[in-house]
Amino acid sequence: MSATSAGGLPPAVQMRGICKRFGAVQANRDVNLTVAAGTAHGIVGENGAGKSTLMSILYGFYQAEAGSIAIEGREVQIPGSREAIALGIGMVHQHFMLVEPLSALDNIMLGAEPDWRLGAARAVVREKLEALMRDTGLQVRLDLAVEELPVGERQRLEILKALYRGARILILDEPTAVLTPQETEQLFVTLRRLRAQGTTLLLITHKLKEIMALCDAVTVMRQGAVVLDTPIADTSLDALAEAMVGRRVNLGRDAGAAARAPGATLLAVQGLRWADEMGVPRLADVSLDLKAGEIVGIAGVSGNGQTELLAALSGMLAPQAGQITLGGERFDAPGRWLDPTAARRLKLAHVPEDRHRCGMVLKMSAWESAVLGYHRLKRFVGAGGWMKQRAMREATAQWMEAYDVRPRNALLQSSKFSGGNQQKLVLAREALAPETPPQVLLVGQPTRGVDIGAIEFIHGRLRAMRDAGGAVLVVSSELDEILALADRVLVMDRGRIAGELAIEDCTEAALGRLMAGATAREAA
Amino acid sequence: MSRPVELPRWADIGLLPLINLAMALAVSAIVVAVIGLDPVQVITQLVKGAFGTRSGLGYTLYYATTFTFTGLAVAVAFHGGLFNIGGEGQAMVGGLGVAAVSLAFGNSLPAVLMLPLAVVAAMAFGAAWAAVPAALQAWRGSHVVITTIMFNFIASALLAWLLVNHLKAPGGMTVETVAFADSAHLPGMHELLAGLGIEWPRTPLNASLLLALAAAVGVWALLWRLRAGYELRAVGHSPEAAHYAGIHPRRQVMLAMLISGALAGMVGVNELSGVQHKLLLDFVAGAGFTGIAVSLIGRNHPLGIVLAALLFGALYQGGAELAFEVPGFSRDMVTTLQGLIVLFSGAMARVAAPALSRVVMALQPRAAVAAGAAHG
Amino acid sequence: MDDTLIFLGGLLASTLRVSTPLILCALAGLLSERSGVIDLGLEGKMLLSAFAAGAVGAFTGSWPLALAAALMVGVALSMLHGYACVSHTGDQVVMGMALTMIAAGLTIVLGIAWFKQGGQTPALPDAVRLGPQGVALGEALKAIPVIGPVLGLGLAGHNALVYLALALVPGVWWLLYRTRLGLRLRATGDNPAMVDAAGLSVLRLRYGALAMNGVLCALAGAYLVLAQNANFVPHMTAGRGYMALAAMIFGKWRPVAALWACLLFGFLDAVAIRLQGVALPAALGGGQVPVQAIQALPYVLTVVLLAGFIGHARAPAALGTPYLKER
Amino acid sequence: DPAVIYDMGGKFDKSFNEAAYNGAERWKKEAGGKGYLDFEISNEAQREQAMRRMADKGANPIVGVGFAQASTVEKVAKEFGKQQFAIIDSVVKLPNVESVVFKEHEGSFLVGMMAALASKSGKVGFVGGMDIPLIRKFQCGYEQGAKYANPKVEVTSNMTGTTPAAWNDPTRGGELAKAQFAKGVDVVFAAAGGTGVGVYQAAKDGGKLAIGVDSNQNHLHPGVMLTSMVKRVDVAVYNLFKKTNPGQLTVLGLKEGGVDYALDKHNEKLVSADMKKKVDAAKADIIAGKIKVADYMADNSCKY
Ligand SMILES: Nc1ncnc2c1ncn2[C@@H]1O[C@H](COP(=O)(O)OP(=O)(O)OP(=O)(O)O)[C@@H](O)[C@H]1O
Ligand SMILES: Nc1ncnc2c1ncn2[C@@H]1O[C@H](COP(=O)(O)OP(=O)(O)OP(=O)(O)O)[C@@H](O)[C@H]1O
Ligand SMILES: [Mg+2]
Ligand SMILES: [Mg+2]
Repeated sequence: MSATSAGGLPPAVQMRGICKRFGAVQANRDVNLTVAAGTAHGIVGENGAGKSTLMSILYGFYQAEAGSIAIEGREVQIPGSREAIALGIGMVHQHFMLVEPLSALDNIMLGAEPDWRLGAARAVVREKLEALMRDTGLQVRLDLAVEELPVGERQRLEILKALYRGARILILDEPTAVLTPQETEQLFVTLRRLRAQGTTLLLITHKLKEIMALCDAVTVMRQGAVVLDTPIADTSLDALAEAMVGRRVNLGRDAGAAARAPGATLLAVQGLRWADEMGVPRLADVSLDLKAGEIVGIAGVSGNGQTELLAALSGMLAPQAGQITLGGERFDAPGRWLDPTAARRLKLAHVPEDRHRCGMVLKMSAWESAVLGYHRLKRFVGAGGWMKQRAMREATAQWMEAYDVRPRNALLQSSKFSGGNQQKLVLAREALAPETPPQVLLVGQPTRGVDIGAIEFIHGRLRAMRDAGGAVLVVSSELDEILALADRVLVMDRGRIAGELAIEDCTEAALGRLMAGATAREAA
Repeated sequence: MSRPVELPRWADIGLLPLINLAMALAVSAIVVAVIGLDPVQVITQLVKGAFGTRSGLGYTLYYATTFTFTGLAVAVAFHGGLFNIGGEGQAMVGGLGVAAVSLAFGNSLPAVLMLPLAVVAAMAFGAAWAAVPAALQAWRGSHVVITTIMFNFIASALLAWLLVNHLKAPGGMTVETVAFADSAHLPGMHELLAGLGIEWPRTPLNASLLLALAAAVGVWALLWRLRAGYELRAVGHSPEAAHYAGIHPRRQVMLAMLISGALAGMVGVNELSGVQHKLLLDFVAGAGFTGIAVSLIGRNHPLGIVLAALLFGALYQGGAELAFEVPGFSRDMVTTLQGLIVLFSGAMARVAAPALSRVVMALQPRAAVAAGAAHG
Repeated sequence: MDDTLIFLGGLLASTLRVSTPLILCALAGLLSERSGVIDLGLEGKMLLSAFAAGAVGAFTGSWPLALAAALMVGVALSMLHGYACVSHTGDQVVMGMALTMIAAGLTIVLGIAWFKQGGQTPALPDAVRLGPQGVALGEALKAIPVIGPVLGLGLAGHNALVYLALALVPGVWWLLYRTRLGLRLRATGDNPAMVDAAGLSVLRLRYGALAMNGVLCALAGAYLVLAQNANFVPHMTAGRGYMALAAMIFGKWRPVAALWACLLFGFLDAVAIRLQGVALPAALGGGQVPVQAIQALPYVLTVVLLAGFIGHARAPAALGTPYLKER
Repeated sequence: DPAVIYDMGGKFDKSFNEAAYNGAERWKKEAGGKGYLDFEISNEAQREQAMRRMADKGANPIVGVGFAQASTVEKVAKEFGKQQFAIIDSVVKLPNVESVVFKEHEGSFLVGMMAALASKSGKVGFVGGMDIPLIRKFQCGYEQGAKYANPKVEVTSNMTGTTPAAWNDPTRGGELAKAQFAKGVDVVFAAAGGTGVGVYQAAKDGGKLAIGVDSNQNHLHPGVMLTSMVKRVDVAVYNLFKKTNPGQLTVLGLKEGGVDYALDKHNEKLVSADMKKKVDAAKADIIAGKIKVADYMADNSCKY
């Protein structure tokens, strides 16, 4: 099947007809996956396409409702992780699976201790690990508690853990999402070396470039099913993107957008600084302006300060230094900083990145979620703090109509709506709830986990707000989205604005270089 | 491991709690049988004792009054995302407040001023006792479950110390204060009804019942009709979302616990102003803990809580009657039943859900399929 | 001088006697909480095991049977705890409340039905009780000059459970920090998903921790009935389960630190017992020593610790959250 | 029918309430076929309900056992003016209530003497229940008796607590006794209700002597129980059941046989003839008024 498939060996992994559903969600439908031994196999697909689910089934975390699995040619049952480990499968999970207060060494040997006495076990394991670290080039400080290790080292620790257990088939679920470009490069060197030593790699990633760089073959998933399965040599980045989304990706921008010059500055930010409890700077001297009639995109690998930037601008987080001017009022940090209520008063609306945790209260009904943040408006609250529920429900019904939220049921529990519809409801609220339209709109990950139809709809609404004279800031980890929407692009890297590009100058290569830490001049 | 089972709303809110209650009753019946009594006789006597006479009904409602207060206290905190186990201590301190003002001003103030003052004192003292754990939770992240347990013990030590060393009636041997002046006596229900020309036997049931019902309506309005309650519930469900909406989670934690403590403190009004007319050591008698059970089976809703309080009031009164009537029966059986209810309706509330879900599915296959299709 | 030494010796002995159930319960709570299961039911488990020991002791007149009954009840309650909270993801806090309420009622109901003594069990004859150990050693220790009386009175002549409790502290420490099982338990309390991914059964580990927890609670209950007293008395645990919980938190979920906390609490209790009714020196304003203040001190100290004024206590990260896994 | 309401601790406390129970049972046996009502208080809120319920049922007389019931008796007796009530250990001044109190100090004097006579170390102990004047009265009489028998005797006294919980805390009682034993005390008198059980057990475990209270508790640990200061609550209840004297205050002392020390087969080996002679002589002197035992409750102080 794949070019590097060694002669005669059975495939390392063969999954056939895998089906899995969670309640109403069909996470995997009739999935077939064949991975040749000693190759690197990529799996790509949008959020929620079912990639992690498929790998969790392979690792014994979940049980498939239908289908069969063969490992190295033998039909197997994998009822639990123990059996998967015994079959030589190792998994590096999308979220770290580490016990923070324990040492790296203890984390590695947990569940595979060679002796019931810890002292003896540690000695044996340490010796083996030192050899393993030499062989693979994966360096980890074994005696530090995991909580003291930086993310890159934790990632290496995870791989080491899998290899220590004798993994011949290594699943990596988005291993680079939290890594810096340098760390990613280092990781890839290691992965290539492992492959050369005969380990079969299964790599899930959203970064198609990584697939092209490392993998021998790739499987594309969409809505739980495989839509493309091909050797890497027979495909291209564009073809993969098209397969992922299900139609030609329209990188093109809407016609009317360009020419008009932006207006007055509506939001000005200077010198934002914020470091987390560990003292790691998450915002490092961030300054930016938002002008009427423009969409500014913030690009960057997630975890480079975008979340904190949105939080600071919306008043949810008070930075340690910096100032912000909004609606003619100035706020300085530390001391008097914007709070979410003041932000709304000053006509700043905010669609949070994490709609499940922030955008709505899942346990509440849709109308209760729909007024969140605007529940103090005069038209919703009467004398003595009495809530005008009728008004709230009617408003919600109107917004649902305007933004095509399905089902149109204001009484339904918020959690019962699908991701895309939840997102539309939040967007509708932020656009329509204020008494006058918002001047500044902050949007985090506007279309994460949202289907194509909804993406188009949402993009259209954002443009309409811009055209009406609003200033829109879009944070997205999807480059395509940035390219489709923004008039101006800022790239964030390690908490700072690494550079700014006018949309005409934006190429994926230029953005990529900025995201990887180059300066603006080098990138251009 | 089991995964959460979805049930239709009617089954979830109506049927499952009844099944859990039935399981608790069934186990209790077994215990009753083991100690050699006839469960059927016990149940009939219990119901007769609780509802069979007007005087029995009076006692039932009197107990229910106290449980309504403590149940509401647990529920308000719960909606704010907090598990307040400190109702017991807050009630004790609330009673201390009632006693303090009743003893200090009882002789100088007329009842129209004295009684509202007692109510205010009960609420203020109860709230104050809840304020410390609340503040520690809000600002220092100290788990409110542990701190409120600790505060129960501290409250009981405080009450004992104050009573023994400062408040005890001089010369007396019992650890209790002198009786409150007449103006600090909340009118009994028999007096109120006599005013309306209705004859009612003399029972501890007093005007607090009306306060408890008002409190239930008030809590309902707060939680589901007032902005403050909306914000409180938002924090309870999702502190992050609340923060996003400009609601201050800390302020809501304080608010929830203060209201909760104030409600628990009202036990002092029912028990001291209404019945005992003096402060004594053990007047709360576990009502704070009973409030947890009441809130659990009342599904944290005021209406449910009033009904559950009535159930527990009936159990207490029926239990007392049983203890009079049936040799060998002790009221501790009611404590046992209460524990079993907390077990089945609280900790094991979802154990019966999978089986129930299968039954429900089997009974209405078409509806279930349709619902599934709508989702997909 | 002599009087002071005797007083100190007595105080030390009393501290050990009073601390023993606290130590056993604190270790019980520690094992369960280290595996991620909150145990607010220590009080109830201890009370019901105490009753079992008292009742079976009275029926059979045999201490091994009494002890076995206590152990069976303790472990059974822990398994119920596991069934509700580990297998069925019930609320652990509510479960603890339920166990304690059931125990408070059921012991009296059964006690009255079986023994007709207001909930007490009949006094146990000496044969059913755990007698003092090392009396001769105590006499020998007393011969040591100056500190002899303190050591002789304080350390020797206790019953076996006192020494067992003390020995279990390093035992549990060793289990947690020096054995494979301990590593796994600690990991389960912190990140059960990781333990699961490592091919271990979270379910089995938590049940295992709870089983040990039941044994230790049962020992504490048995101690109250078979050693410290000679029968079961209603509500005889008198909040010791909660005090043990406080001691465990005060010891920041570590066995040796928890031991010190238990000894401190036991010491305070022993002091409070002796200071009952004692007049304060005139310099301190006279009046009586406020014994209630001393009794409340452990709880106050725990609140202060939780508030973070004495350095932060870090609970196991997954404490209280049931581990739910889709299949 | 007559009725009796026991206080917390219950009718089988082996002590005070149990004595009342024995009296009621004796009446029942002698009354031939007639029964009586009884109830054990287990929480504060029940007191009034129980007593009012008895009154509603027409019980007559209604005997409240224990000082803690005084205020309840007062309240309910006012409401049910036609029925007779009685209170033991306290005084309620109402025309339909008979109050029965005991001269505990006289009985305590005798057992104090016995303690001093039996002590080898010259140190005797007292463990009281709740710290109230009534228990101080026991303590004061005990001290006087001990000093009367041996002027050099040292008396160590402790109270268990200040709340009703002190009546039922055997663990604490045991600890207090052990603390006293460590100081050299070898005879201890417990006037502490259910707490006493712990004191006696500690005495047994420590090889010391103990003195019981209220009921004859000698049988609890033969060879350990030196004697018991019996307070004939049984006689009081028996008499009240037979006939009440409404509005009267009945005081029962040594003379009336209301208090005494107990001698039976369980402790006869511990009480020497000499001891018995001395104690009986003192008893006669007290009855004759030749020895005046100071009553703590007369002026709330122990002056002798
Ligand atoms: N435990 C679960 N319970 C319910 N639904 C689930 C569960 N896990 C996954 N899903 C749903 O199954 C679908 C597939 O999820 P999965 O995590 O496999 O996606 P993915 O392709 O890995 O996405 P991502 O790129 O975001 O990691 C999604 O709709 C998700 O919401
Ligand atoms: N981890 C999870 N646990 C439980 N339910 C989940 C989980 N993830 C998703 N769901 C539920 O599954 C359903 C589908 O979620 P998802 O976010 O994948 O949206 P979707 O089906 O892709 O919707 P749309 O097509 O509008 O984007 C929703 O009802 C959601 O609440
Ligand atoms: Mg995934
Ligand atoms: Mg989706």
